[in-house]
Amino acid sequence: MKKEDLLHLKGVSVLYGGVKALDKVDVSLRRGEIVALMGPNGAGKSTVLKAAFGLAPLASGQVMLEGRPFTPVVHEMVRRGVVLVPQGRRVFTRLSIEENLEIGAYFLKDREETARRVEEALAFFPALKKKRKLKARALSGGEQQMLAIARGLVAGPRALLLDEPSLGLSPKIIKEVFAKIKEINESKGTSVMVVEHNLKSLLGIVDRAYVLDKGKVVAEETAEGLRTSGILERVFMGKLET
Amino acid sequence: MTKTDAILKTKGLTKRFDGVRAVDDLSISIAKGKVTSVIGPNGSGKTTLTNVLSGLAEIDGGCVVLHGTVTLKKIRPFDMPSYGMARTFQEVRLFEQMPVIDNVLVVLTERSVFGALFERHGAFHERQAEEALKKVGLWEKRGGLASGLSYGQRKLLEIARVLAVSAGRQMDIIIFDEPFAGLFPKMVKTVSSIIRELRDEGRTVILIEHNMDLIRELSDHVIVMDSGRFLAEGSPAEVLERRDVIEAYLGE
Amino acid sequence: MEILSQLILNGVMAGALYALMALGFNLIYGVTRFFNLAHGVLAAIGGYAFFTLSKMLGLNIYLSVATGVAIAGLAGYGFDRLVYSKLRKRKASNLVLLVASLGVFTTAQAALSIIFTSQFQTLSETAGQEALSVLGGVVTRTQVIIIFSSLASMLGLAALLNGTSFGKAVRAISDDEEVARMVGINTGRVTGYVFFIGSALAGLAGILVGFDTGIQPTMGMGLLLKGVIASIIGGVGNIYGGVLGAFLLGLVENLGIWMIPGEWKDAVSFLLLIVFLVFRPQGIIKR
Amino acid sequence: MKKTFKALFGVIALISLAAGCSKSGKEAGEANIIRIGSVGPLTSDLAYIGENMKAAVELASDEINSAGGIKGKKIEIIYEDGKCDPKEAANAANKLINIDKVTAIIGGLCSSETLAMAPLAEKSKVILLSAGSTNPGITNAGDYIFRNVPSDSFQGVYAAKYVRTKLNKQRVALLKCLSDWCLGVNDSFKAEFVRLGGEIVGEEAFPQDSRDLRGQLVKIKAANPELVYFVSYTEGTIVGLRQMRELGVKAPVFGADAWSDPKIWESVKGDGDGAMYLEPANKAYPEGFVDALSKKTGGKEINVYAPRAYDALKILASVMETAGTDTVLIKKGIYGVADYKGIADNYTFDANGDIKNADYSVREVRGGKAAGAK
Amino acid sequence: MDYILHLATLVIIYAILGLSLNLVVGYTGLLASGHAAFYGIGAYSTAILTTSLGVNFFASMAAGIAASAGAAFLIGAVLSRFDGDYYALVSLGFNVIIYSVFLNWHGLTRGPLGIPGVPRPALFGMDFSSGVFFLALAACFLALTFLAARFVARSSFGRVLKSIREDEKAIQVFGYNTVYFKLAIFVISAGMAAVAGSLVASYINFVDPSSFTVMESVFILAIIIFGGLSSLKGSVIGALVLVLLPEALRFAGFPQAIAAQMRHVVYGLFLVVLMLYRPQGLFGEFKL
Repeated sequence: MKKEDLLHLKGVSVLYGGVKALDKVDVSLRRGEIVALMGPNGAGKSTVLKAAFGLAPLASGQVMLEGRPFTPVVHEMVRRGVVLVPQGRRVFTRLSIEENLEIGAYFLKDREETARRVEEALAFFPALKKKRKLKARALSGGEQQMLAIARGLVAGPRALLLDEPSLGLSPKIIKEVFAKIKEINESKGTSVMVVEHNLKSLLGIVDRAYVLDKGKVVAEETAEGLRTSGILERVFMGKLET
Repeated sequence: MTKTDAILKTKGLTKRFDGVRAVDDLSISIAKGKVTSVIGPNGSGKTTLTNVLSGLAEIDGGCVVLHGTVTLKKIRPFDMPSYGMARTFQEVRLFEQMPVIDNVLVVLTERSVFGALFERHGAFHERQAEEALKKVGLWEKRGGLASGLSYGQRKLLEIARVLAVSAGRQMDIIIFDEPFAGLFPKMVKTVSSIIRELRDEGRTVILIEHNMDLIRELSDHVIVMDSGRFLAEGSPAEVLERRDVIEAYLGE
Repeated sequence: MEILSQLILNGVMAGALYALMALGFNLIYGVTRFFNLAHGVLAAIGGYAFFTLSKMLGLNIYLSVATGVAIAGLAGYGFDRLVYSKLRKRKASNLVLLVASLGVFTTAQAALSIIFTSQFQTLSETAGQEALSVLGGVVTRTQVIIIFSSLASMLGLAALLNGTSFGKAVRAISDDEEVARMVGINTGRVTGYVFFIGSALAGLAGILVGFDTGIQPTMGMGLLLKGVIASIIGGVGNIYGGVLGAFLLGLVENLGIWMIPGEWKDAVSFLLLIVFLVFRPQGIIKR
Repeated sequence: MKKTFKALFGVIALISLAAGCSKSGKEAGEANIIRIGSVGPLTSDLAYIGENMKAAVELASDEINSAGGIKGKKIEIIYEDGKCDPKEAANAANKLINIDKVTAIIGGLCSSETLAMAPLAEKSKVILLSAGSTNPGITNAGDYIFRNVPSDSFQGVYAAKYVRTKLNKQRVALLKCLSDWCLGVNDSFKAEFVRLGGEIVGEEAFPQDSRDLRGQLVKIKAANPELVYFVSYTEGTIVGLRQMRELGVKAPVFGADAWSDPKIWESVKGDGDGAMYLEPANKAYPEGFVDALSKKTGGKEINVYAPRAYDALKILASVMETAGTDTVLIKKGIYGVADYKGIADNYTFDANGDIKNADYSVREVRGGKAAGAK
Repeated sequence: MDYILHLATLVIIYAILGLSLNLVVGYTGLLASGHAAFYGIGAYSTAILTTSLGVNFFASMAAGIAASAGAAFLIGAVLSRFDGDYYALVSLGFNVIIYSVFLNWHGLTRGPLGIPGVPRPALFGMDFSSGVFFLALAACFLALTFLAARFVARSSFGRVLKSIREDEKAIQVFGYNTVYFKLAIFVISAGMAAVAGSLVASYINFVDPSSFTVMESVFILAIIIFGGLSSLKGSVIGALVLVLLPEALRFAGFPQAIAAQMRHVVYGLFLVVLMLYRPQGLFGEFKL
């Protein structure tokens, strides 16, 4: 384990109904980097995030935060500086955009600080700013996804876990979303772990990537390696050797 | 492909969820007696398409044409067999608290209330169920509850259910929604040979799948969807080489 | 004319009590998604807590009301901790929770009968209350207090839900429990508080019923069914809807008496429910 | 299936064995005891009446036993809960008759209890003496079935006559709860009142457990009657009288004998002033009786049926003093009771096992207390 | 001995009710909470037809079955639109409505006065008024009901019912119009409940509305939840235990005033503990 590791899954296995969704996986997120998790459907990418967040019970292995092992409990993760933005634009549709953002900083008891962070997040996503009083169900899919990310930002995370942020978004929006992610990463030093099938969009922003297949890590690549090794095509064609 | 071979066509088919167009003005046609794969990135609307075709999601616009003659604007789920269709589910929908064999037998009974109540030709059905279960290798497990099966076995049981129902009757169109996901290599082999057999019997197979190797291996024709819309179609070899298809998957 | 306005007033009064039941029921339903049948017995618990404090121990009336309401709230909170939260953790289905709540209801109601006997008790001391005349009908001071409390509870609850971070958490859980946990809300704890608040409202309803008519251990089921019907016809999970539904139910019942003999009142309210479920299942206000 | 039935019959056999043992155990060495059952609602809506009656029966049996019992034998009362539900009453009677081998049963209160027990008592030749069931249907329920409470028809007729002729009211509205007793009294009142040339201007009913009569009262108010004849038990009466006052129903109210429960007048305070009701014409209860019963119940309330329950056991005891424990003889003895002076009434039984005379007095509430009407 | 015969008869009547309700709740997964309504329709049919029209008991039972099934058909047509909590609530609502009819349709039911003097059956000169014979008769009807329920449960129809319980949408896709199946089993179950109703009316010789309240429905539900959902054996054992338990409590030496309430406490705790630790009941195959 390296010193700069912020979040580290060490030999983690997860069982779903007797089937190994993750099999002794070793994945880490270092300070300030953007890491991608890639692989075909059912490879266990999302499960990695869930395991780190307490949403999937560990059959074996450990999760470490800043070098210390701990048991992830979902509602305590935000306080610890780890935020998960779940798949599928899950915003609180019956709450207004502003309220969605305020909820993101639920653990903060300081109202002024919350308001400041909400403004900051809105400034980050001008599209949301105009609609701040609207109910979130009135937003388009792309806006909802941005709202979900913005909600995560309000918590001021050290580690941001994004599960398929581009799902169901148009290419233009996807570009925007990833540009924002990069911006967050650079301006705040937030570490990002992202599960993504839209691999090409990631190329410009990721520092490192893990390739998973059938619950196992089959490759770990640097940004450079991703471009040159042809691993992306192999993932797409399903030609990974396990 | 000429128009006459199309056993199933969609015309401007649309399905919305909360303002998101999961299937958007989709017009495709499925050739009779072939394996047609529908592919596309996550969230491109493939599963929604299967749900619309099987009546589990209402049609919001457009229609489905069967055998070139029957035009459907509204599909009720229990009409599926009368249209000659059967399907499996991506998120495995078994009758959990029932024995494995009953999961198969139940789909073979009379469809009418009185028919089912007084039905007594068990032996014939049991043979059909036995055959289907043996094909997927679950015959030994027939007595146990479905909930006791492993994930892969559960997927296989779904397939056995469809096999049994199509064996006795003229089920022309069989939809497999990600049948291979989460299967071990041996099971993958079983399922792909089942699909091939079905096609050889002259049935039409619609296959939703992610694994490109399997698609290449099994399908006669590939239709690509993206964001609910039709993107491309053609033989597996040509479609999978296309720039726009790869981009749809990998992003620009 | 006088009759009509009196019937309307009666309807409003009945509606105010139903509204209190519907508010609490709806609040709990919104967060937990199960039909909490034990909600009814909490009204009786509130009523008897007040009865014990005020009439048997001679405590100050306002203090007794406050304590009675709090005791009902605590009882509801306790039921959640002891039974429902355990079942929820096990991801038990709604029906399991419903049957369990029926068990809680039966046990608690029988316990009340054992402690307090089945005797009917009136809570209000005032005899021959001066009645206020409104639009040709009359209402008593107690009834004015009931209507006021009911509206105040609704407004208070609305303020709590919309104005505080706790309220936001409650609404977030009603919206998507899993994501609420992900953003750092201890949903188990918030749900416990919701049980407290909703049950306290039921307790208040019980005390008010006691002032208006009287209390009996068996009073819960009837009140609960009215509250549930009100919630559903108003729009389940929506607090304003529940209140609207409650007043509609109160009015229909009381105006219905004009046409149909009074003994059919219960049947009328269920017919109203069934008509709504068949023709407008989402209720007056959709969530 | 075989297993199921095996299990079923196994358990039944086991219980019969247990019951048999307990029975034989009781019989041995207890020959000096006469067992008598008592059935009434000890839970449910009418439990407050049932509890009161139970105390009265207890009082009577204490008195009998302390005076040396019946022919030297002590009596033992076994109380069972009839819940005002026919099935429950049948369960209770069955247990009393077959397990406890009672000679007689005092009860039930609700006519549904008595009617359900009647065939069982008749078949086993056990005396059934009800101190509270007033349904006319009981008159012909059987040879062994008695009651020392007048049938509903007496009181309805008496009230109708009083209202029509003495009070000279012409237009009357009826308000009744939905129970056998309420309906019985109400219907006999109605028939007699109409026969006497009166007019029923409104008739409203409410479920026995309903506590909101406002709708019904609004309609009655609109009918503008000269008097409201209101048949209800304690709870319904309390809320009904209050709500009448609230809604400004000005017509005088006339009630049935259930209103002799002092709890009503304590609860409604001044709201009951002016109300009148019937009470069986009894001499004032003896001082000692009221005190002794209050000691048993821990409260002052003495409802109308309690003294009759007390009388019922006393009548039974006096008959058994000569007839012994043979129920055929006891039955004959009860038919022969004439002008027995109880504390609630003077009883003479007719050939149907009902009491012959029914005399009432009218009470009027003033200043929160009931007193004889002027 | 008569007491035992009496209890055995009651157990049998409740076993019939349990068996019939289990077909809907246990096999089909619909939480029907208004079974007492159909029980009552059976009881009133026998009471009315035998007392005022002098109809033979067996004919009155047949009429009761028909009336109950007819009512169930109409009610079921509405109910089949619902599932889950709403099904429970609406079926309970229908119980309240039918109870109101029993209570308020004086011309037919005599309302709260009830109908006394319901005769015991007689057939070909055989008189069932003695306890033993009535028990035998009731046992015959239990056996018939059990066989009928087993026939239904083991038929293809029964298998479809179970699959509706498990995943209604999935079985629909295989061509079953589940609404008809739900309606059919509801009607069958109501008809069986009417058998129990006819028996109880004739056995107690008296019928009044108090026996057919929502609480009675809840009691029948408790029987099958305790005995086990989707288990015919469980229905019978459930009836046995829950009917005998309060009788046993008579001998338990509780103070009288508490005994009956203690019975409710015991039921309530039963339900809670069952849901917590064994949601499928004693012999159940199916968890709610």
